[in-house]
Amino acid sequence: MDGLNKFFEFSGFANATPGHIIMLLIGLFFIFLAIRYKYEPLLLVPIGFGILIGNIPFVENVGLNLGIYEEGSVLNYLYQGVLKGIYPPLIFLGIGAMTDFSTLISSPRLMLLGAAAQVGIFLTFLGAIALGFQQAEAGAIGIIGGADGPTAIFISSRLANGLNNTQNLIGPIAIAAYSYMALVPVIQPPIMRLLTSKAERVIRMKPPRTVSKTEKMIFPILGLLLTGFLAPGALPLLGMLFFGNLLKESLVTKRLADTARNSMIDIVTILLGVTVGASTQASVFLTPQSILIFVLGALSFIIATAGGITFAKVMNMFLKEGSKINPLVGAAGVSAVPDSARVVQHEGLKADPSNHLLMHAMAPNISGVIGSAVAAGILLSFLN
Amino acid sequence: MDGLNKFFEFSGFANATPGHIIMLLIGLFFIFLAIRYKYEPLLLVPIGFGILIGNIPFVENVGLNLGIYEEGSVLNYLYQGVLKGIYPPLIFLGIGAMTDFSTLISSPRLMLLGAAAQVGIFLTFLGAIALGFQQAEAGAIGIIGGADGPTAIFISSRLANGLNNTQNLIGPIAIAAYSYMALVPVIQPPIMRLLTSKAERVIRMKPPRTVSKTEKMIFPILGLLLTGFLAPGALPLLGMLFFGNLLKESLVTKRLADTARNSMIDIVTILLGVTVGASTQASVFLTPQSILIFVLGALSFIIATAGGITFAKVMNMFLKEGSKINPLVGAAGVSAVPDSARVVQHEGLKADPSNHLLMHAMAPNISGVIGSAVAAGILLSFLN
Amino acid sequence: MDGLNKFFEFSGFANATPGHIIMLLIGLFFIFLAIRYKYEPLLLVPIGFGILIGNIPFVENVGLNLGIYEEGSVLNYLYQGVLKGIYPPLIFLGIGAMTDFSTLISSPRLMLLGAAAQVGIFLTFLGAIALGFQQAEAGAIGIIGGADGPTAIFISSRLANGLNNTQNLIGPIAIAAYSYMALVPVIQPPIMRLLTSKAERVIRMKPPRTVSKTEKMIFPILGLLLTGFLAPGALPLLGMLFFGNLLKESLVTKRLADTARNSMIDIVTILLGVTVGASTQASVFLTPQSILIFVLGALSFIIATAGGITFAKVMNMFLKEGSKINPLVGAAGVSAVPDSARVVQHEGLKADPSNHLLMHAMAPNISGVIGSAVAAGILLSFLN
Amino acid sequence: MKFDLSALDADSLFIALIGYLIVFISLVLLYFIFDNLPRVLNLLKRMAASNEKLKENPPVSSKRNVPGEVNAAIATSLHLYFSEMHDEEFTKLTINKVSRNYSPWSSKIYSVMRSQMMNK
Amino acid sequence: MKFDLSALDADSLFIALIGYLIVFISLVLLYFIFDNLPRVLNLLKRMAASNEKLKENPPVSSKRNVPGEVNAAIATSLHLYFSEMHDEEFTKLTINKVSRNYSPWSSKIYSVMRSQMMNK
Amino acid sequence: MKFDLSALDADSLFIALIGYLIVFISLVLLYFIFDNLPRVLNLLKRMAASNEKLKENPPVSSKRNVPGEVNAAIATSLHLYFSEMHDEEFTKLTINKVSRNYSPWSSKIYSVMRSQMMNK
Ligand code: NA
Ligand code: NA
Ligand code: NA
Repeated sequence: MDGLNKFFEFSGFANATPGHIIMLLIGLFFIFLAIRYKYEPLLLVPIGFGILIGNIPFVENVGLNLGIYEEGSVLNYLYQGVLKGIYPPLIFLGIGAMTDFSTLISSPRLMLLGAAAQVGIFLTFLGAIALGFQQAEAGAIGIIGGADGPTAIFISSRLANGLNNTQNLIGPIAIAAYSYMALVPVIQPPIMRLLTSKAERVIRMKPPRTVSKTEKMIFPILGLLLTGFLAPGALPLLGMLFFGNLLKESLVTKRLADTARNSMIDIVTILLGVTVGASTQASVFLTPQSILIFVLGALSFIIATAGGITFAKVMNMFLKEGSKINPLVGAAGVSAVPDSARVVQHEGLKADPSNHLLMHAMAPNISGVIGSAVAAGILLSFLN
Repeated sequence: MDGLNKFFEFSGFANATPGHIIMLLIGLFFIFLAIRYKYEPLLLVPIGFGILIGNIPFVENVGLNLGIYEEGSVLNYLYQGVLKGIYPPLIFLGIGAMTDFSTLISSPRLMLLGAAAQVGIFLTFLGAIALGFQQAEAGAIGIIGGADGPTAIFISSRLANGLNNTQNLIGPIAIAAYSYMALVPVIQPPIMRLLTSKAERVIRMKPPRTVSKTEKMIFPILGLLLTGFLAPGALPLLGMLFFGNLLKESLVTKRLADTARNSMIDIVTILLGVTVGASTQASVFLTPQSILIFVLGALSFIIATAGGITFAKVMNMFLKEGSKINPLVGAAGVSAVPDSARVVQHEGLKADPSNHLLMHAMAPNISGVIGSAVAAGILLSFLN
Repeated sequence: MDGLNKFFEFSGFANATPGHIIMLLIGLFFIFLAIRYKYEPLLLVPIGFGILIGNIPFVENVGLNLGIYEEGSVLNYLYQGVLKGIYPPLIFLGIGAMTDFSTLISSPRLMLLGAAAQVGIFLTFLGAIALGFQQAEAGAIGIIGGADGPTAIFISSRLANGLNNTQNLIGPIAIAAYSYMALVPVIQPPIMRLLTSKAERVIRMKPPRTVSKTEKMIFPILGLLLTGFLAPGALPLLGMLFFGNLLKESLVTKRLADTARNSMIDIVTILLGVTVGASTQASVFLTPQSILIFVLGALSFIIATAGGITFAKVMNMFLKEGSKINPLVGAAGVSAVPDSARVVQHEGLKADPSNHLLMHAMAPNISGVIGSAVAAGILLSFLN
Repeated sequence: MKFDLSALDADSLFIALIGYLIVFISLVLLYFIFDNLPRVLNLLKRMAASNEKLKENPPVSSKRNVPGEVNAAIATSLHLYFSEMHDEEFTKLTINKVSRNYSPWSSKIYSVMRSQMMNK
Repeated sequence: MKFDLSALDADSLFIALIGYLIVFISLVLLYFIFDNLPRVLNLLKRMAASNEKLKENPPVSSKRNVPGEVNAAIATSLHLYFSEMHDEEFTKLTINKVSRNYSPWSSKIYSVMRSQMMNK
Repeated sequence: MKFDLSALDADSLFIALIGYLIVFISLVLLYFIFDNLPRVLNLLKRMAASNEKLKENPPVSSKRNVPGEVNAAIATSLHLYFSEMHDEEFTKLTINKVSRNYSPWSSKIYSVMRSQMMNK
């Protein structure tokens, strides 16, 4: 029965390896987390299902064109958006069209916390080098500390894409970034309690002032010019982020902003999620590097959190009574918008049930996004 | 007047052939059917208008870049989505996000009817070979019996795309598939009456049980794993179908499901329809093969219908009184969702005005889609 | 400090030139016009911001891949839609799906005004040649007189794209076209008053008859066949325009028309606007040619306006009392939909506060779109 | 770069002339067509009128004519029979949504689906 | 081109046969699985039931359980405190929109954003 | 693979240091700018205030100022004059939709179109 053999050879049963099974379980776990605990469902569901699709065992390079790494396969075409770094800027466009920068404009000094937290990126970068990764790869790994999925994917598509003798680490880096972003509520609280005294945790802050429409319109324009001149490498990300935000704030392009923050970002999210997931084919994903990347990622989140909090405490030394900053707010500097801001809110309530820090936490939270994009831009110009 | 000559040479009047006129009339007829009788308007209008666009007589390969088969023309760029098989999986994604698998989950035994009806695919495959088509081409032609536009386009883009000395039959196969899907209400009833006795047509079936949210969430996941392991070749289609369905059923990714089943599928449908239509350029389309394909297509629909009904009658031999299946329901196994299910409903009402078979018919109707996608996967792995 | 140097070399401060500053100011001016005066905001905001993005000074060809003209940059990928002429037809698809051709069907004689105004295109074409542009380039420049952004972009992507030793004039031509379209309310009124007597400006016209659904369905079909046969070169634009319109008028494909005129056209507009803007990189844009193009563009708008008005006066010589045309309406023939129609309405009201010309002006206004697309088609077939 | 009329070769003049001509021809033709269309349509309507009588109720057409509302209603009632959680609002929803139906297989699936979606 | 059965080689017949067979196998397996799924689920539910008690209130989950509404309400009130122009409708809007939240960073940003957007 | 600090060359340390520095610089600058923006804006507002008087009613601007509502209203009334089927609701619809207007030619076409679409 030659026919039956051929069928069997092609079936998943003939080609399954322990690796496939492990990855399938991971995929199921992601989906479980998303549905059961609502951890980043809009990302974990597509990524999780993508992991399943990518790890159904099939024969590669027999013209079947199923694998995401096989030229001519549908997945491979859709994966180009990740590989060429096209999806992340489009997602930033949508984000800009849905993000309100008011809090950041009204209390600009809190932006510094968003800068401070980026220490996680650079220490992780050094750590990765110490662990033997090449500079370029190390830069991509470091950005995990930016707690920003699209930024991590974009920079790894540029620095750790398997070209000019780097390894293709896009999959592991993306998965690590999103996993830890989902786990922020688990990772941050202990560090926050460790580094702050009860007295600090109960500090109350003045409510931010209201912001005028004009200020909101000017922000994306000045933001672009400033960051663009300092770190042109960040343009693809920040250019689109501020573009989307101007579409929103100009008040004369409402329909474009609506499309950007709805159907457009949804379509890109679906394609990005499922292809990033599928790119974790066991053969490519289950390597010692991946494990190291996950370790480094965890560290970078911890360092970033500590960095934000510590800097807040340092600032307090120079601030007079009444205008002091609640150091918990510093933890929001890692971004992972808006989870870390919510963690701050939650920890603040624990210390003083009537002290709402959410709005204050949003400023470092969002500036953390700008901060890590700038960091990405710098690393790109130095390392590519 | 050299200028006027040149203009005239380029104009449609100079280049019109009987073939062009015939195709233009066919295009107009499609549009007429869609508007006058509402036959699949969402497909026949774009396809019909595409036929018009593709058959306006123009000069090819003089740098004008108008023809869909001319590299660098807009149509050619948009046609890549068909040629590379990218549009069909995206359409399946949207379908998954709008389809409710409850009926299928609640009465799984009816799925077998969806399997039985696929006999049309394989007999047509053999018939095509007997008529001298190559194996690969025959496989693509057979899928017309799957009564599933996107599947037919996807597989013909893989097996009969003009490469490795096959002919490019995407156009004829797609047009045949959609035409007969539109004509299901004309094709099926006579066969149904021929193969069933009055006594069988009045059989009543128990209403299906209600299905829990959990079951609905599990369906796409198990569906993917099972079909993926058995027929990896079906992954591009079924992977996306089940992905879309999980987006819908997970209940935590509502906005993604909404976009997938609305703007995303609409955009793809517009582009797929108009380019498939335009790909029927007279020079390519009006061939003896096309006629053979239409004949084979008609046969495959008839065989599929008969297969579904007969298998239902066979099943009844083993089912005890009270749980018997109304054989009319078998006809819905060809898919052509949901027209054939509506035909069943209508024929059922004719036999017994109070016997509504619609919900029962949906199960084989939808499983027929899975069935033909699996068949496509198998044929791909054997024939490419 | 080698490191700091390297950073500085990459920063905008090191690479800024007067050209960059000029372009940045132009970009800011576009955004200002859009927000302050609501001049074409849906285009000027994206184009303006695109100009900013494209003129942040960065180092090119060092692997940073930021420039829109650097292969592998995100902007370059998105720019392909402009360069290959893919975006304009998709925009025409959306336009067709949102445009109502009733006025044009109900008073077809006014279509002639839309034809007459196209004189601007051809005289500008000759003028450009007299100024030393090559025929192909001249053709693209002439289309500015069509007062139709997408058409201008499409034809320049075909005739003045930097290939077969033409210069890449897409940027200047697109910017010129959109600038003057925004300035129509400034350019047209003086010419209108100059060429018409008070007696002519107060002419009243009969309200157009109502149009049946059937007529509306037939229009896009006959429109396609007629223009397609006469000027196949216009197919990519008019084919899509009429396709979109049939989706709208067929009444059986509502959901497709909705998507085409909303999310689809929005997405394309965002991408087209920002990339066209970014394509005005100082190095490419600030050339004597650009200035000549702006001069020619202004002329073409003036000539077109005059052409429309004069032809209306000529027609009046042959029309009997009571059915005469108010020559102001001729000015709407340039298209720039619907601004020039509004200018007509406004000038009409000035002459007679109770004489509303808006509906009458829409007919030449829309037929002007068809007219310039046909002109584009002709020029393509002669010049490519 | 100076303005040099001598650069205007016959070819370019031809193109401009003929181009303008053709633009006119196209729109003049469109004018004639749509000026006479109403008359033509009335003619066709009269012819169609007779065909109507034949076309109105053959098997196909009648099959087709099971109107979406009716069918959705059936599906709904069928459904309500074995559905657990449902309320007035849902039912209304179903009937209303009938128009927005869609599927690349058929433009009528959605109406059926809607009614099933109710037990979610 | 004539209909020539002799063209049917064994290979093709095999493919047809096995293909049809596998289609059946897949759907038969799906049949078995979903025929037994309810039983399995009940089993799991009973097991899950016990886990629930543990899972229901650990730090993580509880952190997560600050429900969107509550939070939006907080954000809103916080906001109203220093916002200028706002009215009942806006507030309602905010609360309602909580479900439609989204961000590639997190699916909860939107709820927070909405409440801020109010002072536009 | 072991953790080997000796792998940390000067170059890498530089990059890390300078990178972190620049991140700070960017956000510090943003801080200064937006800390002073309100003051600057007030200044500009005062200047603008005077320009307003000039800018408010020149030909252009006034032309522009035919507000969409008014125009839609005109178009509507014009339309109702020769339209057959129309009702209150449609008219309302028209006026409401005025804001959602769009066209790559101009962002004002849609308002005009809407009012015409009524006789469909
Ligand atoms: Na960050
Ligand atoms: Na099927
Ligand atoms: Na025009």
